[in-house]
Amino acid sequence: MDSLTKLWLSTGLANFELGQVVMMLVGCGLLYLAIARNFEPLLLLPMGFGAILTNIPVAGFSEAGGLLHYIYYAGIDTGIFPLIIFMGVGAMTDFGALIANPKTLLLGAAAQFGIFATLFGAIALNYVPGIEFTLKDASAIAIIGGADGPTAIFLASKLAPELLGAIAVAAYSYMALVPIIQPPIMRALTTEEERKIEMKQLRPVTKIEKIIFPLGVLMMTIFFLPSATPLVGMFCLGNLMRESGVVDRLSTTAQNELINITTIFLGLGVGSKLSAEAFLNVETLGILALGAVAFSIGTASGVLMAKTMNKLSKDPINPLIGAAGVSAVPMAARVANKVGLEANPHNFLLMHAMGPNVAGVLGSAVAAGILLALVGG
Amino acid sequence: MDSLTKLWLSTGLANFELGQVVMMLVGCGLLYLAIARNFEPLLLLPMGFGAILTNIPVAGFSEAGGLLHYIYYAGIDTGIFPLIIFMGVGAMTDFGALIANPKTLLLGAAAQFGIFATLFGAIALNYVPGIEFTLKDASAIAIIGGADGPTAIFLASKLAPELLGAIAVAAYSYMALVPIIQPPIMRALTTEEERKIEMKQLRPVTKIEKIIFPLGVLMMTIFFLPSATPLVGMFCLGNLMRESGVVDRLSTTAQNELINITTIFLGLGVGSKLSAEAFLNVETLGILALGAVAFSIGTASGVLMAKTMNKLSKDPINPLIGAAGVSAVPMAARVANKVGLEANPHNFLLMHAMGPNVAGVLGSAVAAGILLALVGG
Amino acid sequence: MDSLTKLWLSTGLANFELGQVVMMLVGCGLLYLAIARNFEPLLLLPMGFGAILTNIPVAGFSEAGGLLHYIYYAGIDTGIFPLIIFMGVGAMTDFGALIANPKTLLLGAAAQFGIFATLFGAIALNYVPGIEFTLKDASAIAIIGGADGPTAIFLASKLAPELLGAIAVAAYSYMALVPIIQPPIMRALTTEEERKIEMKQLRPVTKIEKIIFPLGVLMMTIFFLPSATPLVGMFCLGNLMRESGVVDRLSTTAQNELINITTIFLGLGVGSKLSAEAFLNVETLGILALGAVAFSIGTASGVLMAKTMNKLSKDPINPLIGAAGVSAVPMAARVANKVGLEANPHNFLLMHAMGPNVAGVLGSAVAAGILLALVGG
Amino acid sequence: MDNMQQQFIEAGTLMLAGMVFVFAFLGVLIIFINTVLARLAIKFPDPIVVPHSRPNKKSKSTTSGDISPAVVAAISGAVKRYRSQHGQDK
Amino acid sequence: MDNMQQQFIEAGTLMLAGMVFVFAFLGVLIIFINTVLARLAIKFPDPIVVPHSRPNKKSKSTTSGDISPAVVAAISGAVKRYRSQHGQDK
Amino acid sequence: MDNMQQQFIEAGTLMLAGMVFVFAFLGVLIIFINTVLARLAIKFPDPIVVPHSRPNKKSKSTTSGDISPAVVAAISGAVKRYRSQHGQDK
Ligand code: NA
Ligand code: NA
Ligand code: NA
Repeated sequence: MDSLTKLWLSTGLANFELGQVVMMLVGCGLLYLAIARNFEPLLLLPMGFGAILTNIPVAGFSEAGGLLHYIYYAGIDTGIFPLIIFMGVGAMTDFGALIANPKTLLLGAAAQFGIFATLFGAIALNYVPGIEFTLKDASAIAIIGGADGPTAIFLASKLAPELLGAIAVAAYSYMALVPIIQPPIMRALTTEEERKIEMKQLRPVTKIEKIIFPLGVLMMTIFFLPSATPLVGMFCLGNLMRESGVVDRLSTTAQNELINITTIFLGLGVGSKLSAEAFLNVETLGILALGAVAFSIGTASGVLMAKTMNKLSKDPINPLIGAAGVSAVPMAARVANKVGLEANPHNFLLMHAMGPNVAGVLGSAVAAGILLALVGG
Repeated sequence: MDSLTKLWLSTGLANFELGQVVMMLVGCGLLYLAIARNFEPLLLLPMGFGAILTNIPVAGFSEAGGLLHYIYYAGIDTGIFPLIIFMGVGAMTDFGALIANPKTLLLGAAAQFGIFATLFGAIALNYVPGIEFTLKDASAIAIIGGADGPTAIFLASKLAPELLGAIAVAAYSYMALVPIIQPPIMRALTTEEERKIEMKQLRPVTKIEKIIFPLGVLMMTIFFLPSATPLVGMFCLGNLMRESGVVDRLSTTAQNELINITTIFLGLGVGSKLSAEAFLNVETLGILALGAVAFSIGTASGVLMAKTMNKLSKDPINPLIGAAGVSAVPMAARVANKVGLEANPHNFLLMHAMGPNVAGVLGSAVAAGILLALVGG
Repeated sequence: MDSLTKLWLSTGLANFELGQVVMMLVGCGLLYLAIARNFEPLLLLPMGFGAILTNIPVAGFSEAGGLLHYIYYAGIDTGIFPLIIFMGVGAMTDFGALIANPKTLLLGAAAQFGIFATLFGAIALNYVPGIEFTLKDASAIAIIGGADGPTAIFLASKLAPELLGAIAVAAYSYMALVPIIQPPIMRALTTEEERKIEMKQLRPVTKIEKIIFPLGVLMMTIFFLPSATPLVGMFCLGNLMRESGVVDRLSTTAQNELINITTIFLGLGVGSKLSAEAFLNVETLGILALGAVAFSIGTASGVLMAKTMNKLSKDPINPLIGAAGVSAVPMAARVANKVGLEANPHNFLLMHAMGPNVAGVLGSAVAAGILLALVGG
Repeated sequence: MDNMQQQFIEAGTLMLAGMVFVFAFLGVLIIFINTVLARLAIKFPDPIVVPHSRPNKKSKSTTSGDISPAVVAAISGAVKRYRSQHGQDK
Repeated sequence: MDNMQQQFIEAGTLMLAGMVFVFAFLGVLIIFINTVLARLAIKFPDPIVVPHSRPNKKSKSTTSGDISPAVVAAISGAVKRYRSQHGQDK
Repeated sequence: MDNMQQQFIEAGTLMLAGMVFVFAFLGVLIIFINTVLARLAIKFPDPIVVPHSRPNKKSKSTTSGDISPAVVAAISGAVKRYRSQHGQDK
């Protein structure tokens, strides 16, 4: 009988707390979004699974000696996993469109207003009872507006690890919702005529430009913003491996097996931060609301900047590509292309939108560096 | 001359102990089994090599600062390596045959009697002088009957790390011997007529069933046996990655590069536990004997259960597929198919035997969880 | 204004030290050699990049909590990364040519004179003011003459970690320069007639020989030189995985993804040792000079040994293949082939040179073991 | 030996509790499959795949001498991968 | 609430400093591309690749029934890889 | 400089001991190859492979326009792999 009692006392049923049940449902919700709705499944599937595992009573996945504990402290607390992912993303990124049309960097810059406006908004939310965001919290939340997963995870793990779960959920969910969030904003801020604008074909970019570009970006980051060099540096390393053409086997591994392995563990580790105490509170609602605001403001800023530039520039610029400045590579660029095609079936904006799109990645890494430098100290 | 003396004193020849020599021969024996006899080479080759390395005098592979020391404590003592392997195995497993014929789960359950009977036997062996197994030791030994390598390593590393080497050797050796151990037992317990039984073709299984199945298994494990959730959870994560169809690149990596890398280090790390003190004693003989008993009892239980079910069920069940309930995927299923073909050349049991075969994996993970819950505390 | 001041104080420009600038230029130089001159790009590209990262002011890549700090202490200080690389190199190595013509082992032995003569030279450099090499330093420097990257990194990390950066730079640079350094020495020490010598076709080697060879090498190392077993052992494990034919998926992973992943991090970690204090001094110049000497002496010793053997042996030996004894696989063998073709357009020495070439790998691992045993204690 | 006796009792209890639990657990799983999964299979049947509607899912390169562009792309990818693995040494 | 006010001032300063910096940074990058990279592109133009001079870079296996040795090698490599991955279990 | 002299002696001894040892070690390896391996090679010769007995080991897809099923499988595997790598972004 003793054994049976012991067995019963060791069951989940005998130990469940309500918060754990709710968080498992949240985990199932993330799995649903990933599998049935195809919301950034590469991260949300392991993350949802990690959320379930971490909330299992008795099992202790996230306590000392538990699997998720090791994963979190070895890979996320140290920043190693997001940086490896960023290296892989760098190895997948082609800066050709950006180099061919460097003006689009301004679109990537404008879209970062989503970040800084959200930071302001997060502080304003402190008027809501139950919400008390420090400047560090606000900065970590604001980076959701960067629409870049690894950047958000990296910054949140440094500035506000207790909010990491909610921030990652918001960042990846809204990134998956880009095709739903952006088009209405894009249509509201542009005229039919503007959306029809066709852009000049991009010039070809030489190999030497593509090789020197990541080095130039790194040098500038070193000169002006060393706190962004972990992110920018690993990104540029990946890109240099890609473009140099002399280490194809390293580049291929960084883009495939290494990023895949890291993604599985990153997702599990981020999921392990989805505990009831950390997630089930008013602050999470605030974060989700701010995330939507951040994406919208970022999109609007990009479009408005593109409208302005179109008026000042001699070469026509379709304002839709400004929306791609939020990053969310390559989804945002595809959205720009799609909305453009609706207005003008012969207008293929994809390549033109890739410029602001990858500029947005740089822009949000720079923004993350600024926040680290000014708030992280 | 001083240098020469120093060089001599640093040679292996000047420092060998007899036990080390014997253990190196054991390591060579494992290599022989792996290479010449094709005994589970993926694990036994690195494991045999690890056994040789760990017994090298002076070199200190398994002392603080040594390579195998790092591997063991980072990957096996923490349980990380067996869990990663289990995730990969999950990503390789197709539960279709089991879902199509869920009754075969009972066969996977029956075969676990090999585990619990062996536990009893291990305690009985305490009558033998020189053998003193605690209940933890007995549980770790008994899991050999689960015929599942990562499960055995995981449980042994938690309950009886000093026996890990012997347990792993026994588990993988007998898994390789399945085609020799099982057929006589299967023939002895069945009539020619029973072996000729043809089974109904399996119904097709839908995608949604395959996706929900691992989640259902995980939920049940959470409710009833949280101590099994590390093993079952990682297994189900792998299986969900496979069946969801949205993270193929993660699933492919989990099945290939990640499991390969982990296997190399798991083998080396397990081999590092094959030291003379831990292996050269009467207990190892006891473990080897118990392992054979465990496999035999498991096989017999599966077959007898299948015979019983065949009598009670309306659809015919060939008792041979009960033997596949020990797991040892997919070897045991192939053995069932082969013995079936001998009796009836038109009787292809392979797919039918895959049901109990994968059920056996779940069954032994559940059994491991029970042992952890009741004995591990 | 406060923010702006803080931002300025956090820039690289406000914090640069001269040494860091110079070391970044050194890093850029390594990148140039890797990309534009194709100097061992697989290691020099990540290494040059690591050199840049580690010298970024404020960012703290190599301080506690920094990415390169983790990489260095987890992978290089422990010796794990070079050993994994060595396993992969073992899995890529075909000892067929060596087994078919075992005499060529003597060429691999002779070429190691480059190592021990350089050790003597390093001690002699202590006469130069500003240089003070201990016997450990001298040994770590001397191993450059082994022309084997992972061996050099492994030994330097054990004997003289503060010199690791300079030693790795020298080792890989001279390995890349093999086609420039070796031919003049080879031509100077041989006559036209000798270079024209055609060698007997190699006998076919059986599978069993290739399987037993790595085990025999390991056993001898265990008997005579346990201190070399980490290097030789992992090398032989890789080779056994390759030749056994039963673990192809492990062998493939060891040769591809695993070695690629490790190479990226090994390069970054080694680059992190290229700090101004450690690199910008007279000792580095001494190391670079000694490295060139080591390669030259090794080449000459190999050629002279081959000339001697040619006179004593009944089968003709082309002295050019002696130069391949320095290792630098497979570059040195290709150089021997090329110089041979210049003298006799029908003389293909490549396969014959592979024997001394892989013998050189074993020879320098043995030499490293001797240095560890006699100097490392 | 009193100690042995107690150990046997413990082992016996474990055996009993363990087998009961294993059967109960996998038994409930049978019920789960027969109810939940079966119902799901009916509600969400697999879409019927008309072979021609997805011509690029399994390239029908069986007709000799007729290689689709996707296959060519895959082959050239394989060639590239093959070279990058075999062409670069060490 | 004095504290709130101060936080707003800090957040506002951050917003201003941040946007200025982001624009400045990416603006300098534009200049970098328009000067340094543009000059490099002129000085070191890409070599003109005559398709026929590198026939093995992209194997032209589009002509039906004509498979180059490189493709055959790649295919047999793929076959080997395929088998090694699928033929060995667990 | 007494210290230097001692260092030279140490270095010289190392050089001597090292070279003797390296030659001894690799020399014994020669003996090992000439005795043990040679004997093994005679006792366990490689099985003679008749090309036709293993047609699927190296698919003989050199005959133009005739692609074996194994190759097709490999190609479709490569296509799948190619797509899984290139079709999914980030
Ligand atoms: Na962004
Ligand atoms: Na089992
Ligand atoms: Na060498």
